[in-house]
Amino acid sequence: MDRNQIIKWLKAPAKMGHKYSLHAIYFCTGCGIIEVPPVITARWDAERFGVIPVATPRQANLFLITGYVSVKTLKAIIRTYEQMPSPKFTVGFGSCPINGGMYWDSYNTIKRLDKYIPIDGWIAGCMPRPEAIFVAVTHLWTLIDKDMADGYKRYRSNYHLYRANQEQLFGELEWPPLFPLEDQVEQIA
Amino acid sequence: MSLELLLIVAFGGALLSYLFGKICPQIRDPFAVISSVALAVMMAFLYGKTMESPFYFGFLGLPLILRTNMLAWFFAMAISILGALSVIFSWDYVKDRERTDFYYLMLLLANASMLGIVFAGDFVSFFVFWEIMSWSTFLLISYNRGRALGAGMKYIIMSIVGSVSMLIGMLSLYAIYGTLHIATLSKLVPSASSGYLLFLFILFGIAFAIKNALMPLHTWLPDAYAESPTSFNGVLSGMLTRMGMYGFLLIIYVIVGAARALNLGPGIFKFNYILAWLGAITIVVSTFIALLQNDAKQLLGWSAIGQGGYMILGIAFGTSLGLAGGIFHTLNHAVYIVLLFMSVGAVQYRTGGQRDLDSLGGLIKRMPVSFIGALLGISGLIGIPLTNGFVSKWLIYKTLILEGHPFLAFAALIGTWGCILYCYKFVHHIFLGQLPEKYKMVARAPFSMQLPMIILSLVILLFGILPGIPLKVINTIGTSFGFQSLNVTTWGIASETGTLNTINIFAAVVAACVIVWLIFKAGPKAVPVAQEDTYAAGAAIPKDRYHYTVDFYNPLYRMISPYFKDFIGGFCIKLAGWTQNVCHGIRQMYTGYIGHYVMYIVLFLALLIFVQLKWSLW
Amino acid sequence: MRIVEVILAPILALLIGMFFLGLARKIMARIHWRYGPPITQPVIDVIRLFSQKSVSHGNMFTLGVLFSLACSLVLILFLPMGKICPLSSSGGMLVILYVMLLAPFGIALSGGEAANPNASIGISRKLTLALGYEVPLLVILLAVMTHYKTLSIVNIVSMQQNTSWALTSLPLFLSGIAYILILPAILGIRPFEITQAAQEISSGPMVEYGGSFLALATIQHGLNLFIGIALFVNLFLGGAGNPPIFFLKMLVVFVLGLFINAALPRLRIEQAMRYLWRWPTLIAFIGMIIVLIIRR
Amino acid sequence: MNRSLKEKLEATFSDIKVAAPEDDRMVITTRKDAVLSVLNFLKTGGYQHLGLVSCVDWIEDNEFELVYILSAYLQDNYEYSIKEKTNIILKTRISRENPQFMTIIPVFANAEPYERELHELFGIHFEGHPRQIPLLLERDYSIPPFRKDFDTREYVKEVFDNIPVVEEKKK
Repeated sequence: MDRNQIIKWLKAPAKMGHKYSLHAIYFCTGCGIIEVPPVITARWDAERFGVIPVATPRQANLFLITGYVSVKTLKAIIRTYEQMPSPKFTVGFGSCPINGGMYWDSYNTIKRLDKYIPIDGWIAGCMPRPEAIFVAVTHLWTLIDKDMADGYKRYRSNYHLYRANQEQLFGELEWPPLFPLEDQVEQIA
Repeated sequence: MSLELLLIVAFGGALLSYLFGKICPQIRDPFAVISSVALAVMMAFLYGKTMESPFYFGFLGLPLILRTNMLAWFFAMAISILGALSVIFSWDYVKDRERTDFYYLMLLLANASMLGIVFAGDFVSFFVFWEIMSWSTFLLISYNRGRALGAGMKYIIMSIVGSVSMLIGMLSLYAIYGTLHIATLSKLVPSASSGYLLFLFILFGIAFAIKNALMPLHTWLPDAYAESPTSFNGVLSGMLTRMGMYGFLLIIYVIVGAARALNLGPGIFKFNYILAWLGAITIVVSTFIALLQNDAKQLLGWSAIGQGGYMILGIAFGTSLGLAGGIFHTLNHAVYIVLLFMSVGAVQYRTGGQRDLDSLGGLIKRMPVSFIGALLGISGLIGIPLTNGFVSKWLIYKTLILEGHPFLAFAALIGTWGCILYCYKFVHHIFLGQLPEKYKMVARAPFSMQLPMIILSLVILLFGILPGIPLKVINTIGTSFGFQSLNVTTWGIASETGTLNTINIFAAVVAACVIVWLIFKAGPKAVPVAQEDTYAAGAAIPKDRYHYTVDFYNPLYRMISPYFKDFIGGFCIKLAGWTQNVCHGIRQMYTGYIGHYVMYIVLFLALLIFVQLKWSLW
Repeated sequence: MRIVEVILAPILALLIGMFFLGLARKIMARIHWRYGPPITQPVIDVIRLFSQKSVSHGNMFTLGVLFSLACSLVLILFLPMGKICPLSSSGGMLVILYVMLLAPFGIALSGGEAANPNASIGISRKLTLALGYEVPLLVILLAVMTHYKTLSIVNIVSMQQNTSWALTSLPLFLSGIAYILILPAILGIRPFEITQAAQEISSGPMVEYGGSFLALATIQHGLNLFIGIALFVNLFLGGAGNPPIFFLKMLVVFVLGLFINAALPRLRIEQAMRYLWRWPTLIAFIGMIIVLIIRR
Repeated sequence: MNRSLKEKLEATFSDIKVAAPEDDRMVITTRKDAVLSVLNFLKTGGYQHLGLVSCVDWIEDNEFELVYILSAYLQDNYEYSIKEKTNIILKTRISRENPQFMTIIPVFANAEPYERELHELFGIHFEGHPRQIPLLLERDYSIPPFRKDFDTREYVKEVFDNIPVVEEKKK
């Protein structure tokens, strides 16, 4: 807690708060969920970075998508992402959410997850080890510092594009759009 | 402003509104409201006057007298105000029902007869008004036919038992003292033998315990409350059931006087100990049974029985503090039970008579005023600081602890915590949670229902923050009974063994709320969101199936349901069944053949001769 | 002087509450053989939560949380902390008892409004558990009040100053033991953490609490820890001459509670009720009878 | 021995081929309409447990082959006790153009989800099945995905690839 740390805290408490208290909600989609228990328990303690698993998306600001995303799970992921309070970050585990990975030609999995929800960080590897997860967390810190972890802002501004992609995949969606769709259209036009 | 004029206005208003109903129905409702409000206003002018005037001589040489003192004025004021509010409430509630003239006649008659009881100066008029009250209530309870007839029958039978025991008590008084005038009796009776006093207490006690629903005699109350029309429930639960309390006060403190009443009977089995222990048992047992109810009005009925126990605990120990607590709790309970029944009535009015707690929900979005009324009602019922219930319970607990009865205080406190559980269940099942599909378009309660709710909510907060106003009046009642007065400040009781200062609590709560509100305002504004957008692990919310009400305190039910069944109700039913069998057996005798009857006569004669020969009785 | 106390007491309580939360997580981590977050982690969490834009389900949802935190703050004014006790003269023990139930009642109302069955199940468990530990707690408090024949907690503390601690005095020894047995239930920590079970009912009534609501709820949880332990220290360990000693006594009691918390798994609500209504209630009643016998 | 079961089967049913290649597995192939009676016979004979209902797509001779796998619970009061624990694989052929078959829920109630899955992934219609609604897939497919003529790579190209990536538009 040296001097410039305190100055940083005083200048931007919200940003520092987000850095050192990432309450994570992890979506046990694919095979990545096996990596999360060792991360949060004694062997590799994630709590020293302030990362704690929480029960509901309302209380979280970090969304971990661990492993391949099937079409049916994507609905739940979109709904969970939209239920999180606004400064939120998402991290994709492993190669499957990046480009479909091993299931690149399967009819039932999503190939690029960031077509449907904005992703702030990727962790490569076909199920990354816990050390890779901590590298991701520290990398996320630098992103937050440099204001590049702006997934939620991109979701807000390009919402009509994301919504269009989602409707193109699912046809008509059960839940109403999160942000009103009209103002984006004339904002761009 | 003589008393006869008051009673004429009361009874005349009832009859006239019935006539108006026959002639032209539109005038009847406003006339009923005007007459009851006028009654309340005239009652206010009666403050502090104590006068006595006989109004009828021809009754077997006994003068029927009307008198008023502080106690009578206190109860009369409560009756008239609650009666007026109930009439305003029932304006919209019974508008499109049949037999509304009959309903208004009976409602106003019940109010008028309660006023009569309170102003009665002698026992004959007391008994006459008591009977008018009983049968007008019976007719109103069985107003909507069906199951209500059974509930009304149970009520009228028990009140007749009470009236008869009271009648015997009066006859014994008349036989010994030759007069039924309360003022003279209160001078003569204290010198009577303690055996006779106990006999009087038991007789009058049965009548007033039935009316006040003390534990073994409470079985009529839950059904009566559940089946009677909700607008009448306010009057029935507010002051009508508390006429029993007025009766206890009359007997213990006016007729017999506190000195003799409080050490009647050997050592531990003093009369007021037994009364207090009955009150304590009533609190605990009825609170836990109230937890198990799934019908809103049954739940409120059982809670009314429980609160009756607090009042008995208050007046059982003849200290000025306890008496003040008991009387103040009678008034507070009347205020918030009427408010709760009105909110249930408003919900029933809008949802087509629905009162089953498991099929309601989320009505706060559609009926906010009823929610606020219900919320303040249950906070009064629980006794949350800054509501009137807290002050009266504080007084009662203080007497119990300082008098050295910790187990009674423990029973009362457990009653409060059980009360929290069923109060929250009441509010949660009706107003919180998911709004079902069929109630999405429910409108607000009409203004004529919202007005009484708002008035009563303000009264709860006013008496909670400034309890000095009612406590001064109650203090004068206490001194009229001969107790040394409490020094009552406008915001509580100041005494060396622990003062109550509600203004400090009020200021602290307001300051804390302001600070927390400012902290909350510092953060970003919260986005309002519909009830469908709630956490369900990413799944869609199923319509009408995402609301948890059935078996709300399930683990608690399993633990307490074997012990807290309604034993006395069950016992009464078994008793009824047993008597029916016995009578059925006896009926077999009348077979209709002449030969059998002749045989019975001959046998009986033979029996007589045998007895005469053996023991030669004659 | 009283104004300073009125402002100082809640701030002190807030600091101690937050410190206790941070300490709890650190000690739990060390028991799990992990390094654990810095002590100031709850403060960081609160700052981060205040910067998040959360969701509200209606006015009652918002007002319920505010009301429950306000009532916890008000309750601190009634609890003597060493010599600081601003509002002790306006109601005494009964006001403490009743204001203590306001905080869970506020959370219950706002949780109910959240239209989520997880919240409703959490609240029904919380109220059932409250009824569970109130039975022994009321008997204990009544025993203390009848023993010292007073209603105000300041008198109880001053009486304990000149005579011995209540816990070590013969009549109230059993009541003290009963209080220790139900302390985890009052604080809402591990063996009785049924109401905010993150795994079973996704943190109970707090399922819909977002940014600033969750911040207020964590502050309120910290205050709850403070209130539960302060009540025990005042009633049974003789309060304290000055705040530092009072804080030390609270620290000892809290660490003891933490060790119980770390060792035991979470009970089911039936087991908790059966436990609460059996041993602590028995000991509390025996304590009460002893007090009555000595009083005669 | 399972040979006694083999003779009994061949005795009771007309054209039924019972091959017992290894010890613990007996392959029975019957006609379409004999399936229910064989299943009943086997169930009364001790094969209470229906392990799986699956389907093989013989695209060359244009037929689906339904496979029912049965195994016996190891009570000793039935003839086929633990010594000769044999699983039975019952096969029938149905046409591929209009894949119709009757449901076996009256015999084995636990076949309901298996048949639902076959309906969704192979397009076989089971009359008498209470609810043939989608079980696993979110979208609807022109050709049921498990059929051999369903080309996954072409489907991926057609569905997933032409959903535009959001970022390119912004730059």
